[in-house]
Amino acid sequence: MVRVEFLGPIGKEAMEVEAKDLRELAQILKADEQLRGWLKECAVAVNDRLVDDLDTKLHDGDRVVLLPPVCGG
Amino acid sequence: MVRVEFLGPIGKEAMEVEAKDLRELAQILKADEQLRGWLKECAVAVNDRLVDDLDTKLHDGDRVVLLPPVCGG
Amino acid sequence: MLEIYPGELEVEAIFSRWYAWGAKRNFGAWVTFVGTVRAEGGIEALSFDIYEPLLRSWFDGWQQRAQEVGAVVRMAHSRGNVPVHTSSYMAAVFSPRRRVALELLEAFVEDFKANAPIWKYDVRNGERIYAKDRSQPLAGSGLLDL
Amino acid sequence: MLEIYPGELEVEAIFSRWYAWGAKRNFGAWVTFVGTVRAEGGIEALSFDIYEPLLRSWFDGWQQRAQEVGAVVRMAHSRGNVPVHTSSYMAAVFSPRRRVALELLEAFVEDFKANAPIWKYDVRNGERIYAKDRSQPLAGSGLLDL
Repeated sequence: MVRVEFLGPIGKEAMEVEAKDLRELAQILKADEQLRGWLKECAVAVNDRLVDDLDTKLHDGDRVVLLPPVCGG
Repeated sequence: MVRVEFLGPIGKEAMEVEAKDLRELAQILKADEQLRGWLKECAVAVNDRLVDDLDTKLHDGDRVVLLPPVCGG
Repeated sequence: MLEIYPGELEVEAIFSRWYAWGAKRNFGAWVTFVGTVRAEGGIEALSFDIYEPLLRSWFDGWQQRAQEVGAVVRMAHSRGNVPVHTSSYMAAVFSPRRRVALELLEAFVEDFKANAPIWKYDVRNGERIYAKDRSQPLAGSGLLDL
Repeated sequence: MLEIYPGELEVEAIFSRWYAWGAKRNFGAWVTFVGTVRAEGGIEALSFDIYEPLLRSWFDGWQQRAQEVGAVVRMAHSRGNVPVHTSSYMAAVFSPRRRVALELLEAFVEDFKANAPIWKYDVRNGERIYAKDRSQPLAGSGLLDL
């Protein structure tokens, strides 16, 4: 199982899913009405490292976070 | 009479001289052993404005200051 | 070197601590940036969420970059609500040399705006409204948008 | 907006006053530079002479330039002796916008170094030695060298 967290304004509870890579995870998240609008705007971190490859493998216990547009300061 | 002041490290008392312009003043100051080394390094202000023209006229009561190289901060 | 506080920053206390820290260590130049919540658009406060693990690794990268030029960066940021006319963000660079300090602070603050995982909300009538129009997508955004 | 003090600056007190001043006036961005006397070359202090009339007119020129972009500059400088690990110079820019503040502070501090009519001395064994090697001639220097 992989834990997925939704940061900042997304306002959705974390979920546990089965997915072998980010591509598979994307398919799962796409099915969620509430998330669809956010996917195109979010960056993704796996175990607290930003990633840019859909083929990134996921392993049991991995933590994926979705990061919407930021504005600090 | 024109008052001439020597700022910062020059360490010379102010003096009163008769000079109709900066060129004439330069001739007078050149004669002073203690000043000769400073003249090539000093900027000049007349009545608290920096000047860059030797033909700048001087009038009774004017105040000329010699400013050696600076280092604030 | 990275401090996160609930609510507005106690700017003077933080400044005093940083000053004492830097003076003792023989840094000749110290620059600080302080961001204060402006009264505009009828807001009563700004509010912030922070994702701390990523903020810390982003900050550590900058600390390394600073170290290479003999400098140190420090930063403080608020979490939660920060009323107008109080401050949410402080950044500082300590350096033996002034030019390094000024240039590094400028680069740090710019990069902070683009890459720090922090989310901002306007607070109006007690309600938090995501400041979407002022927010920037992080590098790599849209990866999961098949 | 230009403050001159005998001896070292009371950095924290000045900072607090400036902060209170700026926060009330709805400036969103505030940057400060603090210059501290480093222990080096065996000095016990630095010492400064200031020619105030020219410093004020130089500073007023900068205030005008700041005003054109909605900003305000402030500065404090010591006169006389300033012991190592204490501060002789503070400069600040208040602005509605961060980029203006950072760029203006950088330009201000550089120009200060080149053009402020201030003379620096090392103090060793109570003796004041002109820091000639670190000093820069003002524009137009050498005019009287016929």
